[in-house]
Amino acid sequence: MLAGQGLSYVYDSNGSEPVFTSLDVEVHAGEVLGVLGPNGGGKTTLLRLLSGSLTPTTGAVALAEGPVKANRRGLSELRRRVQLVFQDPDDQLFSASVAQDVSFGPLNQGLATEQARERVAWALAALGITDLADHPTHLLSYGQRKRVALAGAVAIRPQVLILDEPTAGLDPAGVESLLETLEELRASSGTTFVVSTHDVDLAYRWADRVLLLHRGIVGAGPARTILADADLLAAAQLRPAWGPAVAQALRAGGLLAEGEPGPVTPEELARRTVG
Amino acid sequence: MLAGQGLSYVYDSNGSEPVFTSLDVEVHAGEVLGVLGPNGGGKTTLLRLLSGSLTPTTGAVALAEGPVKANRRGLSELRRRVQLVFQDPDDQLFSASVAQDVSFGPLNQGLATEQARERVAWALAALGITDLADHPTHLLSYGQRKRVALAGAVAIRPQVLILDEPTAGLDPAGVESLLETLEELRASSGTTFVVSTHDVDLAYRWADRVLLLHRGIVGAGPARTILADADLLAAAQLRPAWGPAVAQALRAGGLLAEGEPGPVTPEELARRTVG
Amino acid sequence: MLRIDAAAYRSPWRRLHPAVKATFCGGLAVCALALPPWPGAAITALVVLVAAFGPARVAPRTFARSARAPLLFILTGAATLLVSVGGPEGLVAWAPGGWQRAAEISGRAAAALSCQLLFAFTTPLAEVLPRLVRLGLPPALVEVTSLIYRMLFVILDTAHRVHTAQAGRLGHETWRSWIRSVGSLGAAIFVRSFDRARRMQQGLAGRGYTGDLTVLVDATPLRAASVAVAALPPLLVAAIALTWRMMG
Amino acid sequence: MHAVAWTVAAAPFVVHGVYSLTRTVRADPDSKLLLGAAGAFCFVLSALKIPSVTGSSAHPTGTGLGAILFRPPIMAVLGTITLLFQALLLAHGGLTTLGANVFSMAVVGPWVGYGAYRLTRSATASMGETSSLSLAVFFGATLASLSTYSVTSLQLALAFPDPTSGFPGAFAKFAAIFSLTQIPIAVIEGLVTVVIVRLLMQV
Repeated sequence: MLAGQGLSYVYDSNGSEPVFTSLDVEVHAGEVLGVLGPNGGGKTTLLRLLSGSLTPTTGAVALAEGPVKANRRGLSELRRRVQLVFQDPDDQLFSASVAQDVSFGPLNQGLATEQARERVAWALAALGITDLADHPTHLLSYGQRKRVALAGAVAIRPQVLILDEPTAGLDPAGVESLLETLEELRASSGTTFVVSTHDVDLAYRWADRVLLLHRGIVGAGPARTILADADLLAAAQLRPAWGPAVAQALRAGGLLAEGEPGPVTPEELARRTVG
Repeated sequence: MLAGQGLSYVYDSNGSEPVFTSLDVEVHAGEVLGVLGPNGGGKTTLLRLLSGSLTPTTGAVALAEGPVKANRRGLSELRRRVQLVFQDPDDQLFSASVAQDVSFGPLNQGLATEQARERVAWALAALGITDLADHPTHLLSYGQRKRVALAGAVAIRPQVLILDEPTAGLDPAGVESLLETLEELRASSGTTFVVSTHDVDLAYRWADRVLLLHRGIVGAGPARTILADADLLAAAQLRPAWGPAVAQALRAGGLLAEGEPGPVTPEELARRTVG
Repeated sequence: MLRIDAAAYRSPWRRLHPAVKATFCGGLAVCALALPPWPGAAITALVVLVAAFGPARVAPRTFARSARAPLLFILTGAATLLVSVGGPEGLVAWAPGGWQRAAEISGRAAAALSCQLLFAFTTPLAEVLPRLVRLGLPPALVEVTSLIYRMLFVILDTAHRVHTAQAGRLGHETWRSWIRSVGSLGAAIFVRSFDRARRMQQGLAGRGYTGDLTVLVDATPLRAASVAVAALPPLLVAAIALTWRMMG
Repeated sequence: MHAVAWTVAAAPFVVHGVYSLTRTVRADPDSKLLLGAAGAFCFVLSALKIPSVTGSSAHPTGTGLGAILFRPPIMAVLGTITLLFQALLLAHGGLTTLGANVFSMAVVGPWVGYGAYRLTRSATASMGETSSLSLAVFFGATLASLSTYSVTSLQLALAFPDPTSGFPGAFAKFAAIFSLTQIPIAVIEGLVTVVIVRLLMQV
């Protein structure tokens, strides 16, 4: 669906080290792929390479049909299929009103006014912000701005949505409701997600597969296995998550059967304790 | 040490609701007071009132000697004793050189050059960034800029440091090392901390007392009690933390004695499971 | 973020007093402009490049990349000297002695450019700006200039990200969409710039800001001997070039 | 020689600007931060890439917008600082020609742009507010950019007169070269500036 083949990238400030070299990554259709690692470990660089906002120094990004050509047309095709949403929504909101901002992508795709309008309405509905349509962007709360930025990417109807730290800066209730919205979007439109995060517990709970990145791939595989491996996490300068530690403790205490999955949120643990 | 008495605040955009009314809060010497609540619940407003960067619409902020006068001298005295560090370091760093920036507060206090220089050196050492002294601000990483902004406040030698989301935007390793630094500072200089955060697990682990804020005080008291109360958390639009849920589950399974404190980090839980 | 700026902070000449580097580079720039271009500009360029790639350890590739755009500008300008218009030989004709004149002027300009680049590559602005007060510039102007220097990196970063986001949302596909993108980028950075100013004002108020941005500036002593030493190469270049001319 | 002459020509405008800046700052200390933001904005604006006809890109001068937003005297100072930073941080423009560049970009450009803006504004006062503003901003930005490059051609022609036809011939040469690239760029800068100002009116 989307892959990086032998990717390496060097930021051109004089003679600096490459962020990573010959990195291979594959994104499977319909999955949530979590990308975790320390700051400066290459997460954002990888997301930008995959979305075509940086051009790899060596290697190539490939879609289902083959490698993306490094020319205008190839890049344009990649951007229609893969959309990156930045961490800070203010970097993506540059129009005065919400609907106007969300229409930016569809209009650039060359859609006619009527079609673009439908797209905007659909994207706003998908993000649950239809009632914000004619609000000025600068009067929205941070969480609302994050949703508008997401709607702007969703309106292009990409197959892959790449989210850089989607939950950063949100309060716990905001995180929950955004996760719900994204899950609904995944269910209704089959969108594939690539999500970078610092929150190991979030990745343990939400991601199907994860990639641990620290100037190269430190580990990759199913979230439940990789994120339970304390050594791999340490190699990626991450800290253990609660989920796997709790499952292990419960198993050791005979409170959880060997094959049974452990709780992934404190609520679930509390429910099980009472039940 | 520091208190808010009957505080209310209205942002003056015409006829808006007060953020909260007649709010009483007390900060005890040497403690870590966590302030938790949803976005828009009044956390930042409270921190700004306590640090004198906003003036309460009604009520007053009091130091040990009594209420702070709303005049220039009162405010200046409050700012010597209480320093607020913003979430975004770029809001507070105005100079292109780290040492120059940190020297701003001490010089404003009227210290002589030599004394100010000592203060700067001491603050940089306290934050573990002595080697950044002559680095340009704009070439620092986000985490380093956060430490520089902290050093700028610490250099004034306040009795109370108020931190707005100090761990936001840091990676897990960065959070750990900042917590260590702040604990060392607390041990060596006896500084009191007031810390706002979205991270209930962090507050459970680090704070002595917490304040749940949702347009008024929803709950206040020892962190371990308040943050284990699911109803209080729900009232503040927060989600349960892992720590209390784990302690409860372990107790229910007979793995933790009644009076024994539960683990506060996944590492601790894993250690106990093995041991 | 900005190549030259980043290199200046890593320069082994960073600790030299700015006045010493200004004497050295400025003196050589005067040589490039005032001496007869041959061999004056040539020797000056040679000395500057040896100093840059030798003791100052400027990376040649970075230096060349920074010189490319201004060199192109110099060459375009010089190219016009090759032709003359409205003469007896028709509307446009090869200018008599045009090649020589173009070569002289590009040589001079290129030599002066390398002097300026050497100074920029070895002298961080953060160390020059606070010292400008001692040159008699109004403190308010110097403080505003320093603030611009600090804030431009924050705004540049924003502009860069907004630009990337627009490209990602297909904002540079057509000519029309590109103009719309740049326009909204300009508006966005205007709003963000003033938001930054407002937030910084709040951030500084708590640190005791009452109108003066006083900071401690490291007292790098300025020794007359260092300035004299720095003035030596330019004087030497001038002497050699003038002797050469007299001999030739 | 020419460098010195242009520096002398630009100096009174810049000194006047500095004087008005100092006065503003004394009256309101917080305006320092606003001026810092305005200056940073001018620098970043001039570093933006705008599309150009050849399919490549160019940089706007930003002097027209700056003059409309901040008035020409302040723009003389902010423009000078922008040019200084461009020379030292980007190697765009030389320090020895700083005086000449300040004259064309921080003095002539802003004044012409501001004048064109005010004139169009009063000439189109009977039209609707949006069209009047858009036209005025367009002419302000386009003429600021064009006048900047005309003055640059003039400066170059004075410095390097044509061997046969002297100053007029040289001016024709330089102007011809610049007009090829700069007229379209000035028009595009005008269009971009209209987009900027119209968006700012909505905020």
